[in-house]
Amino acid sequence: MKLVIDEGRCKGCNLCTMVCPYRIFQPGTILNRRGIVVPVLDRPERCTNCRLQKLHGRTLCGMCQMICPDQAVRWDEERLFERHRMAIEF
Amino acid sequence: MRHEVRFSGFGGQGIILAAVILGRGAVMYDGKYAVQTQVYGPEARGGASMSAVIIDDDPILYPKVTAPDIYVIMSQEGFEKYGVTAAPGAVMLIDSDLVHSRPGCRYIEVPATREAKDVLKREIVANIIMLGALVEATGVVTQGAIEKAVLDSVPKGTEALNTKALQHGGGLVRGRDKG
Amino acid sequence: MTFLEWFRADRLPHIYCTGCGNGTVINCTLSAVDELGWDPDRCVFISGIGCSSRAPGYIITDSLHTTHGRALAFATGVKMADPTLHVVVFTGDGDLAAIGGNHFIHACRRNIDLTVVCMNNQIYGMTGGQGSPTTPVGGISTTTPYGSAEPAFDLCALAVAAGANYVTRWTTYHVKELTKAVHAGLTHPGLSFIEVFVQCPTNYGRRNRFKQVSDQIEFLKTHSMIRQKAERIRGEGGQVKDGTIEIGEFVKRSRPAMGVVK
Amino acid sequence: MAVKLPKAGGTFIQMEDEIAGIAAVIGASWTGMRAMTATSGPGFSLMMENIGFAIMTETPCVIVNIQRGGPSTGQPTMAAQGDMLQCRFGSHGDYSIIALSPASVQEMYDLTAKAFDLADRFRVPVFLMADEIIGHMRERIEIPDAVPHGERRAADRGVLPFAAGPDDIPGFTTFGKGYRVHVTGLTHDERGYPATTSPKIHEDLVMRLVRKVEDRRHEIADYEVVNPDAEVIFVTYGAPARSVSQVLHDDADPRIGHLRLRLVWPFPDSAIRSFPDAKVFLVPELNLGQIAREIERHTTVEVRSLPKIGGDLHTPRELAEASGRCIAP
Repeated sequence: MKLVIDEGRCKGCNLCTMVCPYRIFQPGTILNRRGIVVPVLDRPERCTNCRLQKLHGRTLCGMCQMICPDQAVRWDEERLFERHRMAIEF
Repeated sequence: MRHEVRFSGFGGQGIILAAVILGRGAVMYDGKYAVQTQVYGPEARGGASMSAVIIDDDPILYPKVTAPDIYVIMSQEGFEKYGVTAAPGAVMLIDSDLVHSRPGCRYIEVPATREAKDVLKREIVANIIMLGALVEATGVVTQGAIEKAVLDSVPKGTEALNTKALQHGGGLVRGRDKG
Repeated sequence: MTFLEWFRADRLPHIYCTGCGNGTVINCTLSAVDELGWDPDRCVFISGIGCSSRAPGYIITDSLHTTHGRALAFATGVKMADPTLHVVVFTGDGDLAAIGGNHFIHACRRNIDLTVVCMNNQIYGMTGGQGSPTTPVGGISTTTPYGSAEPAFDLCALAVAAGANYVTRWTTYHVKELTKAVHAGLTHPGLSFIEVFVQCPTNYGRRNRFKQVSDQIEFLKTHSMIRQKAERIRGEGGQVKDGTIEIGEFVKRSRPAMGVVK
Repeated sequence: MAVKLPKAGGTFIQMEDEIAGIAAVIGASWTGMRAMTATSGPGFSLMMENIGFAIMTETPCVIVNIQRGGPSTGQPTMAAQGDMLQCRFGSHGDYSIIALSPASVQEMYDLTAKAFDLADRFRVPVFLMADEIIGHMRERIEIPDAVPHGERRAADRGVLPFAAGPDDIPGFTTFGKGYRVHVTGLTHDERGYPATTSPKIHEDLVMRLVRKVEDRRHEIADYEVVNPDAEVIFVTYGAPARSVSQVLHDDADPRIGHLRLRLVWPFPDSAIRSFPDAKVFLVPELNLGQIAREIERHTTVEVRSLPKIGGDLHTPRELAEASGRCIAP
């Protein structure tokens, strides 16, 4: 599972940064195209739900998603062995 | 033949119910047309109460009473407010103990409230006694019609009492000259 | 389904300001509905007027957005005409306690089988921040620029006194507890009243020394106290600080209720 | 109704006030039920906001107003027809409604059934504007074994809930049937979603709300014409119709005609043209000339208002004298 913030919905209130026990959500610094500073994710693979939701069959913790007033936090399905595009700099 | 009947008394005597029963008898059992209207103030009990029934063989157009030919008066205040203007050709049934004045037209004294109290032991049926007297004296609806209409309208368990009251009312005026 | 699927995705993002707690309350309510596995086709969300009352418009079920203060009266009609529908009312403090105060106490008295979620932001948010019946003494609003002088309504106490079967209060900080409370309210027969203290950063926070949204959430966190604890302190002769938000369950009982499917 | 409705399988609720009463009626209507409420005078004023809501959300419902003397609490037990313009224009904004006016107990029965059918067909509040005389009167009526009972046209699946076809009336999206409709009193688009800042959407919506009723005013017009060749014509609705009928019955003068409206709004202006030889319209009303003013808008012939307030009905003699004054000797 992959933790994502929907940039089309987030209004930048930063409530997620208050409640995440792993402090994955960090206040952002850059205005996006809608003029909103969306929080940034710090090593989101640390999120319990990302790792263990499949195992337990339900949402674990989920505080960030519940408190998000704009329904902008979600976990996306990650395909097994998803290819990541890498750019190698020489 | 159009008859206009006006009932008046004080609220709580069953003035409106008496008019409803009379109208129901005419419509449901004599096959005539009837309209019942009423004037009442905001108070549910006490105060002068008036209701009226128009009975006609043809459909009734103007629904308000203009010149009643029959009056039933059950209180002095009711007489002063609604009975005093009775036309000379009208006939008036008067509760003789409760109304002190007497009209210029022909009138019949019916001690309905006293009889209800003394003979039937229930003051509440005074209006039914009046109805019995009214039908006997004027024949505005048939005897059979008023009997059935009374039975339709009174609470369950009081049918015998009310039938008796109706007949008693008729007996009070029987033998006197008819209107 | 997850609760996110209960939203009309084509309507998001919603009109609420940045940091407004209403969205959180909708999340919690829909989570509870989703946990129950209810059929969206058999649920009706009803609201009056105000920020809170825009909520049903973002939910995929049948929804009725009515006139100011009258949501409960509309809901009574829906529920009595078809008691098999699940009826949830979203309302705000101004909507419920001011113009709709009479409908509120009568719905509680009838104890009609509705779940009422009140988003109490202590102000009229949508119309520009006027003082509401729940603005606390000293609270600054556009109509109480020197601090509100009027005592505020305790909506839960009012609901209990008027006869609601289930009454509880939480805040937007307590999302898990709130979800459980809505769950309990939805399943409990009779009127369930769930009051939620929500932050209104735009019209309340800004005027009442909460610089950030987080400051107001911090306030809700630190100034709320479980009711039972507050009562214990009082029972021991102690003092509960003024302005403490007493949270938790106020009543859960089984008075005869209307509109319950037998 | 409290006695009879539960026995007939219905639900009766005594709400806390008239505002809640009309609100509950609208709520009930959205579950697909037929719903009505009844009031008099001040209660009608209280209902006005939610009547507007019913119009905007196209909710079928029936509201009975037994008119009394006003303004304010006025004469609680006396007759009047002073709310005829209020029912048409009382809620804010532009709209159109349907109002019926019974002149007998029989019509009270018949028009109530008709009101429900019109409400369902047009998706609009329908008013039964009676007066205290008709409301408190008892008279002979015949109750048929069954009344014609139209059905609300259900919305087609896949069509947007507030998208109307050529007849301007959208199909009904009953709650609980999977339409997942959002109903709001705000200006809304065809999906039912609020769209409050678009002049185009607002204009389209309000024009349709008006058009769906006004364009069919001739089709639904319900009136009675007596002596179409007459020169002096009484126009009535409600109780004063009885007095005029008495006048015509007592003196069958072919020069005097009678237009009796059973449906007052949308105003059936074609009815006025039923009297090509008209020289004067006399309008006896239990108000200060509310519908007389409407008639004036539709004719070049003289319109004379015969107002009467205070609670009494025009007597046949008063009206006979009024018409006598208009007839050349």
